Amino acid sequence: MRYPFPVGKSDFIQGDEAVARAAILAGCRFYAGYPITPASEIFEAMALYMPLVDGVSIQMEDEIASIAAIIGASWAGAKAMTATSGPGFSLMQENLGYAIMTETPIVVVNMMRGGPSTGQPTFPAQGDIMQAIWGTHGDHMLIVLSPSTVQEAFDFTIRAFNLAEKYRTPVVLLGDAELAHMRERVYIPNPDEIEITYRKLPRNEEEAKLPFGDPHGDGVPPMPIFGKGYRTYVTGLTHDEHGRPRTVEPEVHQRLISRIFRKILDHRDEIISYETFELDDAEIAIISTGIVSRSAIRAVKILRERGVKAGLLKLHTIWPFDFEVIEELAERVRKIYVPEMNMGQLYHLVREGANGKADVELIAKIGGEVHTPMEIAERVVG
Amino acid sequence: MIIRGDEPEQIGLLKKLYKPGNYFMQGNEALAYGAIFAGCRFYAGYPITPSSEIAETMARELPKLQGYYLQMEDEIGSIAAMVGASWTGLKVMTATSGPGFSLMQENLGYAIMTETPLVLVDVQRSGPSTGQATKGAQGDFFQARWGTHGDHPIVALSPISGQDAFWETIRAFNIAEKLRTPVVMLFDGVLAHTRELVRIPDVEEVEITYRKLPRNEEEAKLPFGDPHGDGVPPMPLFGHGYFTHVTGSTHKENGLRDVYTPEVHDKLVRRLHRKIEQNKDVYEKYEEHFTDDAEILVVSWGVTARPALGAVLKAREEGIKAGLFVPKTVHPFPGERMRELGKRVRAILVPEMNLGQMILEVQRFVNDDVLLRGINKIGGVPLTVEEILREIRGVA
Amino acid sequence: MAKEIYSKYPLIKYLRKEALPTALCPGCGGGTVLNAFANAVDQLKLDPKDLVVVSGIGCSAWIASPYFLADTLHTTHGRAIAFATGVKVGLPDKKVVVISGDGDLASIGGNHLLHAARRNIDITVILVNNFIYGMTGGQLAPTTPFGAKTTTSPYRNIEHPLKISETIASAGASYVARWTTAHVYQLIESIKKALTVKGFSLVEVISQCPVQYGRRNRMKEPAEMLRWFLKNSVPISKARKMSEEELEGKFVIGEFVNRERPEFVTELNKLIDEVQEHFGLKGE
Amino acid sequence: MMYLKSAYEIRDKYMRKDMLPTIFCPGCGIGSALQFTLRAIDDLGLNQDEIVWVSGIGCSSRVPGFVNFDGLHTTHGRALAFATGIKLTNPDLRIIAFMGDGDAAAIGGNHLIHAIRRNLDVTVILINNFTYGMTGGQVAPTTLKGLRGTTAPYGQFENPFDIAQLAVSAGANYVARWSVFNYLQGMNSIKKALQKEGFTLVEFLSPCPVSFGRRNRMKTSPELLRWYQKITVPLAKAKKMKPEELEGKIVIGEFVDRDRPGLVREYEAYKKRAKKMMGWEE
Amino acid sequence: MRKEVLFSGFGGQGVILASVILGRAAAVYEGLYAVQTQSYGPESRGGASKAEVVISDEPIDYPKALHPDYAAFFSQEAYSKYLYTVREGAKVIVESDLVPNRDFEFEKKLEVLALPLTRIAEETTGLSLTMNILTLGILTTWTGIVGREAMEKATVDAVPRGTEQINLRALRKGFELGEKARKGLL
Repeated sequence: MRYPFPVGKSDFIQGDEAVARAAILAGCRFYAGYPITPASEIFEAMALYMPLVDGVSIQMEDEIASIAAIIGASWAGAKAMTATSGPGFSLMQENLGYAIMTETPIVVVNMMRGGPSTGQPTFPAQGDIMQAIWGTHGDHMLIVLSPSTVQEAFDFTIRAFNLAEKYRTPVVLLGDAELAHMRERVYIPNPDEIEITYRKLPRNEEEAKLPFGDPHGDGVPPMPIFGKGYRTYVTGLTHDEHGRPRTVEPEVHQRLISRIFRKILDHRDEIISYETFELDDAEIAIISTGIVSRSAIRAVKILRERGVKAGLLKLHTIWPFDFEVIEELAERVRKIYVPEMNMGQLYHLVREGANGKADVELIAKIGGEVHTPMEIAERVVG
Repeated sequence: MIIRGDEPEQIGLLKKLYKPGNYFMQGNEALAYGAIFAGCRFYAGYPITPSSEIAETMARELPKLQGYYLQMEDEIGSIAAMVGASWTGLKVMTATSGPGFSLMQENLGYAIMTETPLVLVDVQRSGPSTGQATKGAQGDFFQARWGTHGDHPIVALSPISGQDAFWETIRAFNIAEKLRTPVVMLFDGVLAHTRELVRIPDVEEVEITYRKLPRNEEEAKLPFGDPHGDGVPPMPLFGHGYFTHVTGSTHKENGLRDVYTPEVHDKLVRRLHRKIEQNKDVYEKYEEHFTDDAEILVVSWGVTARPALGAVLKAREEGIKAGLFVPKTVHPFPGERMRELGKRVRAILVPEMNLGQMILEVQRFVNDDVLLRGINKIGGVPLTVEEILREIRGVA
Repeated sequence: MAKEIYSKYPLIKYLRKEALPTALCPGCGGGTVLNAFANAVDQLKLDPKDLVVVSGIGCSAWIASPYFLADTLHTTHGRAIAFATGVKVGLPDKKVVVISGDGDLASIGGNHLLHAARRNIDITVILVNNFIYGMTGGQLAPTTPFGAKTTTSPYRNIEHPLKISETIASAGASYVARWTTAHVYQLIESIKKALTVKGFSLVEVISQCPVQYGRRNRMKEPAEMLRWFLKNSVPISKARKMSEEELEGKFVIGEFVNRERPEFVTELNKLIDEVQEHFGLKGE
Repeated sequence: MMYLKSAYEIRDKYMRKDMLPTIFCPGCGIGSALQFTLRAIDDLGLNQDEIVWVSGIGCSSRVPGFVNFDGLHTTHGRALAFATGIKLTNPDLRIIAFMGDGDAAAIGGNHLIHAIRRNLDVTVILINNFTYGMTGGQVAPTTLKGLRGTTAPYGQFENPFDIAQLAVSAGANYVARWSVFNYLQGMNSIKKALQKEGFTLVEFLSPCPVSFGRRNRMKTSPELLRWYQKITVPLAKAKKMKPEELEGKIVIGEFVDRDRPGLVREYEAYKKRAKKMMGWEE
Repeated sequence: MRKEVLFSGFGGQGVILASVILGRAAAVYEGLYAVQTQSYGPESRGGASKAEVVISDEPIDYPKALHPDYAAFFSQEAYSKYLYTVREGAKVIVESDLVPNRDFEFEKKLEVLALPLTRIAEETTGLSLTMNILTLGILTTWTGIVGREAMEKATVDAVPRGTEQINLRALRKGFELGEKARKGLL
């Protein structure tokens, strides 16, 4: 296999470019998109690479069509991705729900910018954290990852594909405008250095007949992709194990939705990941995700220099949320600070997790600039 | 001609068309009549189960009242047309269900950013995706709060009966007008199609509000300022020669785009939040039953609040000190009151027709010494009194 | 020196001074469109107080918003016409104008464009077609000529451009015309007609984007692009006699339709009248 | 005259037994259009396992659930966008999009014209019944002036779309329109459409007595069919008529039949060109 | 070792390209950590243009420059706007022809190298456009932030095909000047 970029060595590239290269290495062979700042560079890289690796890159008439096309491609057997920013992400919400309901592996990248509405197109923000979790209608479950460096943008993209394929679910990758456009050193591995997952396929006719069943007891049914003679029927309506619409029986709905929750929540240990920094003996905890984590690490260093026992919990997976880890942490620290580039979103989840056991304070910043380390450190020392 | 809804001619028409009295009607119809009484004279929508009867009622009634009913090409077009009409001075509404609500999210954010009064009804059905199209649910609780991108505040109400829908819709319009903001009505498929006795009041009983208009050229020049300190700028309507510029991009107080100055964004978005936070008295509303001495508190909303009340009453008969707290304005969540109540009780039960959404709000305001448990049911059939009672007994 | 000419520009009175200078790149055709629009308004002696200008997202959406001094509604991507529909219903006596780009109105917003034409609502749309998404950095648009290069079709465009004027004419608009920025006088005349006609009117303006389109397609200079327009423009009368192959890569210019059809808001108000009449509510 | 297999034979061969009966109301025209499509497939001897049926939301969109093929029942209006992904990923699959007028031309109007513009290789069977049947009879963008729906209780005041004409001017390779009454022509058109590259569309005027007819003084299917006969004009005849005479009429026939290269072929050439430009291939 | 570098000027001077090359030299050819960011404000459409590079031998936490250790100013506007953000003692390169009004009082706290960079570039390569590369050369040897070889490789990677030699000429001229500056000969 020949790659349209150097592999097995480091390169100095933008976050957007890293996402695109990772997707190619993860096996993504279908990209559909629509131009939007600051995610357009992902699309442009995909447009350049895809035809060379016999993949498809197509520009659709809008974001709704883009996510629709990648869901179709996924059912035809391709690993598929789209990338956008807030306004486009809002438009994709209906079909994101469709992907959840039909258990279609896809990766949706949202490079967050200042909002609401058109807001500040070129500036970073973290205003879509809750939207990524709650944006579509109805009870639903999905996976949300959040990188903070260009290397993580690369690594998490590969992870996003693996999780999507393994659990037959959409995965949202939440970056931001700063990360999207920032260049950093990234190690682009050789394909044999990466572990790549592909969705379970039915092993026999029997399994193929239950595209929404649970033959292996892990909540994840094998996916009988189109064109294999399985004659699979896929619908966003409530359906039984065979895929037949069953919209009036409460038990069928209960069974389906519970399994969709279970297949992710039962595998929390594998899905949830985070990193800690100086947290073991910390009295003050900072919890953050994405680009702000970098300021937070520096803030911890500054605080430690000043004799404040501070530590950082940096979340890689935002959803499902690790309420337990937060609660444990809340039991042993004096106070938790949550710096984020919005008016308080992760903060709500942290408060739910802390369960009243520690005081939680929000350090909100909006307007398009990442918190400086000092801004965080000063709030902590008061 | 822009109709506010309180003109003598309009009052006359309402009197002539809708005699006060008790009617047997669907929740959807009651809600539509509420909108009509509130002065809504522009409706743009797209058919979707289980909200279509709202559109049908509006299509039938609005022309009689000199109002406009539009069926747009999709839900995105519907909310867009509403925003346009609101800037001409009309009171506007649309109704949809989950899939349409998902499509409207981008323009809902636009309405928040441009401070456009409108009422958006989401008749919740069982999802995700197309789900059970005809069945009710409460699965869009957090979507209403967080569905659009970017930092935004939102006001959302949730009525508990057809009669309540009539009055709450009027309240929704009043809040939207008073705070120059979109208001979401979280209705549901069960109540939408339930026929009940609904009293249509005399027009005089209904109090309605209209947005602040600029009192002079000066005020009109700052359509996104805060001349009165309440966070709510007067709204210079189109067609009055003010040359107003409205944009969803980050803008200065005069409306002109400035997407590069962090302070401009900070000032605007913080005011949008402050406008909601500091005007709690305009929208905050909840119901309480037996909370004075309750040891077990049931917290519920929307359609589930009714079996919840039934269960609490039954529990009381059995000697269990149960109480009920029903937020009627569900966003912003009445956290202060929740905190107070949370301190007094031993256990809190949160029944809802989803896999646990409002319970997360409750959790933020209660300490860990309170037993907190959700009673969750999905599949389209409402929780029963017995199901909730069983849980109350379980913690009694 | 340049400043003096600027201040003497007589149409400056139509512009929102505090918003100037515009964000348009040097050589952009947007300025020509703004100028043509201001000229049309001036020649028709329209009071800007009777105008509401609506736009979506993109460079061309900025042409009149916020630079034209009227009520201006700058909306979300693709939805300008739907917003304008609400405005027109609320203010039937005002002229409602949408000025926006090809990506905005014909790609993401294509459906609203079609349906507004079908309804024949009295809105004037000036669609600036520069074959590209300029603001986001030069991606493929549904109007990009077959074979052209963009950042998302780096090896050439394999899709066929949407014939906007033709499609909208068949969707039911009252007035449709297409010109290029090299046909300023005709353009002004068409905008005047569009503003006057009762019903949906579309003026499509082929416009140059030297920075994002020209540069990638061997036309760095605005003048080169204008020459390209002039060389390849075919009047509609002549085009009718030409075959599809002969018309490949040409710009058909002229008026596509100019007809009377029932108009949406008029019909809506007529319906309200009839209903009120029917229920005996007239004169209440 | 071709030999027509019995309906039972077609049913048994192509329908999912466990999904029957269908949800369609008595007198509904969707069944007829479905039968024409299945017969066309049968006549052409197409491989059942190489066809994917795609649909959006609405009565007609439930069809892929009843036929025994791979099927993707998607969100409202978006079927053709989903189809784009399937077709480009696996060009060996033939795509049939079964759509209603509200789905295809109201909420999905944009995807329709853009799929046509790209010349996506897909055959659209479009059921035009002038109404939203599933949600209870609201007016659609195809509803003729003056006709009633629950959201136009006083008669539609908007102008309708002519979908076939729109498809022609957007650039489709094959476009035909019939009423379900014209079964031979309809079937032949589907057969033609299925054999062509690029975007093909066959529109059927289809009776909906329950949601549409009932509100327009045509309670039964035969009444609707008679009405279709009255308002339809064959293309050859229409060409000789004046615009005024055609007011309120619907033209039926084959509107276009041309052979522009389809999206799949274009994309294959594109990949080759890319590799050549980057020096990967000669 | 954490070093922050700021490049600023107006559109068309190759400010961003210079920052990308420096970052690339450090990250790819010196094995250091590097982050390059640029402003996407209205500046990018004609006004002042700014790009930053942070270089370190350990993973870089905060990715933006707070108080640049090294800076290059190619226009008056950029100089006036960003000069005061640099750290005391910072090494600063100024395009003297394009920055006529300087704050000599403030410059006392800095090490300033003011040269007619555009003119020198033109004299060296015949192309004023190579000014940014020339500056990179100066920065390399004056500050020692990256090695010559790394800088040459990164330059060849980043400039348009066919212009490698011209740009290398500019870069080497810069090396020369930077060397002189280091020895206090300029």
